[in-house]
Amino acid sequence: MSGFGSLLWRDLVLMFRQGGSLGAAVSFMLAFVVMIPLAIGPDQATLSRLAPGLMWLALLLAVLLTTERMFQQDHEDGSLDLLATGRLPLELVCLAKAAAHWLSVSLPLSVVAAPVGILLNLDTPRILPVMLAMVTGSLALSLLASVAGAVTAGLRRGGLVVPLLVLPLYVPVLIFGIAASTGDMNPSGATPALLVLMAIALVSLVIQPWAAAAALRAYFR
Amino acid sequence: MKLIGNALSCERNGRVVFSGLSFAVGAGEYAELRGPNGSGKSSLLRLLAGLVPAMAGTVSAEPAGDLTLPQLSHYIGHHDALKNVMTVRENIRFWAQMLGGGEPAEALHPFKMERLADDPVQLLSAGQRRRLSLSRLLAAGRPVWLLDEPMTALDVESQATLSGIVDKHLAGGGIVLAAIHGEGLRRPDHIITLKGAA
Amino acid sequence: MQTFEILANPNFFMRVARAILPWGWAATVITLGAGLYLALFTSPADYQQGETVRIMYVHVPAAWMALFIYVLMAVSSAVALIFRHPLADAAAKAAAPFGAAFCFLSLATGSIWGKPMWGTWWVWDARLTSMFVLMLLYLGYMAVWRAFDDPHRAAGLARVVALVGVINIPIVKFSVDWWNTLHQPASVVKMSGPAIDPAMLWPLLLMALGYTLLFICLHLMAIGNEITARKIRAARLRAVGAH
Amino acid sequence: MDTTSPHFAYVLASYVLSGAVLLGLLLWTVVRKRNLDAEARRVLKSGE
Repeated sequence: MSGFGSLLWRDLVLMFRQGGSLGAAVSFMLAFVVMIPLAIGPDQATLSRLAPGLMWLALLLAVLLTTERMFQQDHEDGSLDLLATGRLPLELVCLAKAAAHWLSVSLPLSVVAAPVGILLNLDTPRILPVMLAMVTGSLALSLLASVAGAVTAGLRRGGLVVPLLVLPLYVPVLIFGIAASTGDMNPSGATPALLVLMAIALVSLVIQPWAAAAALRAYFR
Repeated sequence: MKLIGNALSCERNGRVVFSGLSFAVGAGEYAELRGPNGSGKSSLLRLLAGLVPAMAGTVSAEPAGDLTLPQLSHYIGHHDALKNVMTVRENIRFWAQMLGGGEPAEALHPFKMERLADDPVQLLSAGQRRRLSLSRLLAAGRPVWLLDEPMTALDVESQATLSGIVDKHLAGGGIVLAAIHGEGLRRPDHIITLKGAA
Repeated sequence: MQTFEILANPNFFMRVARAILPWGWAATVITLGAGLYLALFTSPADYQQGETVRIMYVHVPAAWMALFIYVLMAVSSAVALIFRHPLADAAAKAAAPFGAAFCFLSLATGSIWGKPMWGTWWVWDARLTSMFVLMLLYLGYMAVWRAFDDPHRAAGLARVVALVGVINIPIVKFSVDWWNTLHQPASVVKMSGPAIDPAMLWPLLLMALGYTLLFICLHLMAIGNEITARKIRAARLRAVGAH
Repeated sequence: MDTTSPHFAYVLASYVLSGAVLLGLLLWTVVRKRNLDAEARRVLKSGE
């Protein structure tokens, strides 16, 4: 198995054996969803109108929660130093870690989020479009989060910096994610927004390896 | 195979740790790094492992194949890079794959780690973890060994094993650089002394 | 490469800065003085907005500066990344607080301008929303510098944050504008009217030039401060190292 | 500029705020410069 594959496999094994990331993210999402009717009232019409937006926020914040741990452990136990001397270039190491995070956290979350939206009276014909939009955007979420994860790899109190770094990067994903989720509302339907979401994911795919690797190198000094 | 450094200088958070350092270590030779604490022994090893950019000077491995120096060297630092939830075998196989293939089972033999192969690393003692970390040297065939105080947390028997595999590696034409406190691995062919902060 | 080496040498930079600054401040005062005079007294009131159009002369230059300074930070971060000059890092770090201040000013004056026009202090207008995200980028950049004790490590990470941020700005601008047209088909009144008549253009340009000169002078001094701070830290380290 | 217009207060507020913030930046930079220079003289003199 090539270096990329074995690193991806190891990270998935670690993620599921140590647990935590996915479980924490899903429980956060549920907690977030429970707060909403308590905050803005149980009126069904309002909730169902806001449901796509609120579910996207729940997804973004849940993924944000798991950002800090992406590189931290490997930085502390010296794995990053070794990976930098491995056959696989550091850029691909970062890509593999982002892919592992995507497969183990962002993707499952983006599939779970829409059905959880039913709690917010998300009307059933909209569940699939919301899920499709979220799945399309989920890769960009992991890639962008991993850049912030790399920047804060060696930070004890990285939790304060991560939201500031990640949320501005999530603004375009959120805007087009919601547009793609509520395709029935705007005249041109969901496809253009979905295409832009994919474009954002591709741009992130280009930026992430370079940016995350450059950030990790700053830690080697 | 020859490792040449000329006029190397390195700084660490604003302080020049060493400068104008030159050395050449040929195949089958063992070089020992000596100097007080903080004199840059670890920095030099990390520099050779490509982890720290040199402020000035160059370091190169002749003949320059398609692999860079970092890809030709094993760097054994203070951290053991082991994952607690994974077993001994899984850890060593992962590093074998990442550092370019050798036979993982064979790597566990010298330090007598086979009987622990299926135990999760979190059950291991500090000494056992150190021996597993050193077993990485055999998990992938790399000519240059960069050892940062390899003797720490090793009992007498493991120290002998380590000397043995170093001798075997040198006999096979490998190069070993070690930062050592107190007694060395063997009689050094070269001694690279690093003075304290200038 | 040689000239670049000289430019990056701190002591040379300090001498150049000391020489430029007096002229810089003189030019700043003159330009801002003229700009203010034109803006407040001689330029006409707007037929629609009346006097409140004069807020444009402090709002628009501040917005331009906020954007210009972030791009400048990204350029010097790229220079630091490619040519490894510590002075470029110091320049980027020194510019950030000023950029954030101009960004805040643009948001504040935009909100003050919005009150008479739209009746509320804050409207999620496309420009103000993008400017708000730019403010987050500034805060994130400064937070990275503050989060690390070792300046070398902070510099390496701040470079990445600045470069990723500058790539993100056009994408945010595009998506927020698109989002704005989605929710508000025709925006009620354009910020600065259909076309700026010359009598209004001159004060705007003068104020923009004044802000730029002001920033340049402040930035030169701030870089000087970074260099001095770096010297102090190095001296302390040597003192510690010597024992 | 007729100062009787109802919105004059807003115009004044925006200029005063801009002036205050820019002046604040100037003061902050100058004060920091003075402190750093003083400290530099102390540390560099005793250090060398």
